[in-house]
Amino acid sequence: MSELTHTVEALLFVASEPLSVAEIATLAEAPPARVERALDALRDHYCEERSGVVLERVAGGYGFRASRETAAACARLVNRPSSRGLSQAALETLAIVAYLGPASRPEIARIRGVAADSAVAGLLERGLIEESGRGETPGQPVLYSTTVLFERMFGLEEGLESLPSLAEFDLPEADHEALRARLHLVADARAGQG
Amino acid sequence: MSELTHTVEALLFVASEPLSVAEIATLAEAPPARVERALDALRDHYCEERSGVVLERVAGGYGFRASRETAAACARLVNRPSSRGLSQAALETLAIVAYLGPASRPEIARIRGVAADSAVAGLLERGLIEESGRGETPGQPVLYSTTVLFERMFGLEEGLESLPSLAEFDLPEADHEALRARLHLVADARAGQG
Amino acid sequence: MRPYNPGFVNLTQLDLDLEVFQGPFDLLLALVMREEIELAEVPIAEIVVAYVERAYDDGELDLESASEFLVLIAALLEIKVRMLFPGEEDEEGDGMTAEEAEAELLARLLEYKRYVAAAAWLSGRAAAEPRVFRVGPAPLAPRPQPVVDEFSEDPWQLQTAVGRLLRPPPEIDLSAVRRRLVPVSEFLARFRAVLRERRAFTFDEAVAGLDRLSHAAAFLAILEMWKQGEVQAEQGEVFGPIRIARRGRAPAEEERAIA
Repeated sequence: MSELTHTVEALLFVASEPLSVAEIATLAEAPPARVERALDALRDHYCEERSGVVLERVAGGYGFRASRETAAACARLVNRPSSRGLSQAALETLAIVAYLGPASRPEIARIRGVAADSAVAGLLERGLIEESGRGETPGQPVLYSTTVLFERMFGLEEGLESLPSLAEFDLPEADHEALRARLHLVADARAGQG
Repeated sequence: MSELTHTVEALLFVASEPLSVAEIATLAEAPPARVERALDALRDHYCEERSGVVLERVAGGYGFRASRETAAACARLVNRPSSRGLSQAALETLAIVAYLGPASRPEIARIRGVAADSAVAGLLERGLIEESGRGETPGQPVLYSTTVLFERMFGLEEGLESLPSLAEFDLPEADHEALRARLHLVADARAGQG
Repeated sequence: MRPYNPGFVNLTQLDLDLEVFQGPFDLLLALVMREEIELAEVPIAEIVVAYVERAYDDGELDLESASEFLVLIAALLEIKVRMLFPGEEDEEGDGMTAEEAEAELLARLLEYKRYVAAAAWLSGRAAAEPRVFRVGPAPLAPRPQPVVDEFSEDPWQLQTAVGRLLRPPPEIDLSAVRRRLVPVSEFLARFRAVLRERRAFTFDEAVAGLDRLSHAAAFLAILEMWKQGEVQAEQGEVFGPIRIARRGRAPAEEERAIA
């Protein structure tokens, strides 16, 4: 392996968060095209089956993670509350912050129809969201955004860009009608009781 | 390489602190003798000249470090100025370490009532705290102290002696034990209220 | 034995649903999607009992789920009260017509559904591959000697931060809860006593001079008695007086209180 490849390898290992090609190029004092080639060589070397450590594209950069076969042993060590432990409320809040971010508690509460305080607090503790300024609306509520840790935990290669478009999660038009009809039914039942 | 070797490799990549053979054996669920052999194989692979990352034996066990040839680039990486301000979690963690003297992650977590890992990692990365030995409590956790850099940033000319007084909390200056006892007491009260 | 009533939600169904209920919109959606439910018929006390029994069976009470359950039940009660007193809401409301309100609700439910689906996508993504990585610097990485602005941070921030950790949490004030407590059981006892003396009474005379929440509690008490087969209620016309009349034998289990 070339000296540049060694340098890229060391930088990615030492860094606490994924590094972009541009960042690596600056730190290694090498042109981005050569950095890309070094990354290719490293990806070939650090891949599933071949190594206990895998170099992956994540959060718009590159970072090492434990390979699939070693994940269980590593999870015992890292002892980080995993994404698996997230409640439905936390997941919904996370989705809202990821798509709307920066988002305030009142905005989250408006969408979920319930106060978001405990879900927000839990996500802050886990480091999946962070404060990112204050809103312009009255009261200047604190705004929250997702973190790099969130992007890594959910394996978003290009960061938030890798999220599917919200439109993909829309109910089909046909179901809109069904929902509307049922709402109507409930409203009628209500009127009938009056 | 064997599966065990991969596991040991991944564990050392993922760990925030050097790992002893006994710790690795427990995590990898393998006998220490086999772990030693895996470490030998890894040492052979991760050595100067051959790789940008080098497996090294240190006081607390084994850990990876950047190779000599990559030192300049890694120094540029770790010395990048941090653009982020100190978060609430970071400030609380920093204050605990500053006022209590050496403190371990478990103790910080107990006082704050939440896991301290990401706050500690951020402060380490910024060079505001550093490792300063191991505690006497079970598991001998790594202890952290504030750095000279911290004192400069907060303008503490006489070092930790210049920290703002806690007299308004009825705590005598520099009585770490009284402060520690009070912090633990309040943390327990808070936990009790859940 | 409880008289059969097709309006009732089967308790086993509810029990299943309790596991997926997470918030009022979720609840509302589930209720709306299941056409046979009329909220006025949902026995809230039974939902609470079912939840408590399940928590007891599980042997542990997860604080997060318990608090969400409380929020949910509170919302359910609020919706139910609004349905039982449809008139009053209009005076306080922002003048939306029923169609507008329905359109608004539909839009919000659709928006919420979208994020529920996004949450499911995230959850599946995380489950597909466990990702373990190091957070923070490598243990033997060179320690930074970055250029810092001297005196850039105020040391009193540290005192404030430690101060936060040194202040005991305030006692939880329960006075507000006590003040608002509306005992349905009291109305049950009162109505049962009245019906031992008289054959019937009207709802309006029973709640004359009481506040809105007490009206709701009284109504819940009557629903409960109706459910138990103790009374029968008649209303000649919409918005007309409701007459509650004794029915058959006197209840054996007077202490069976709800809420």
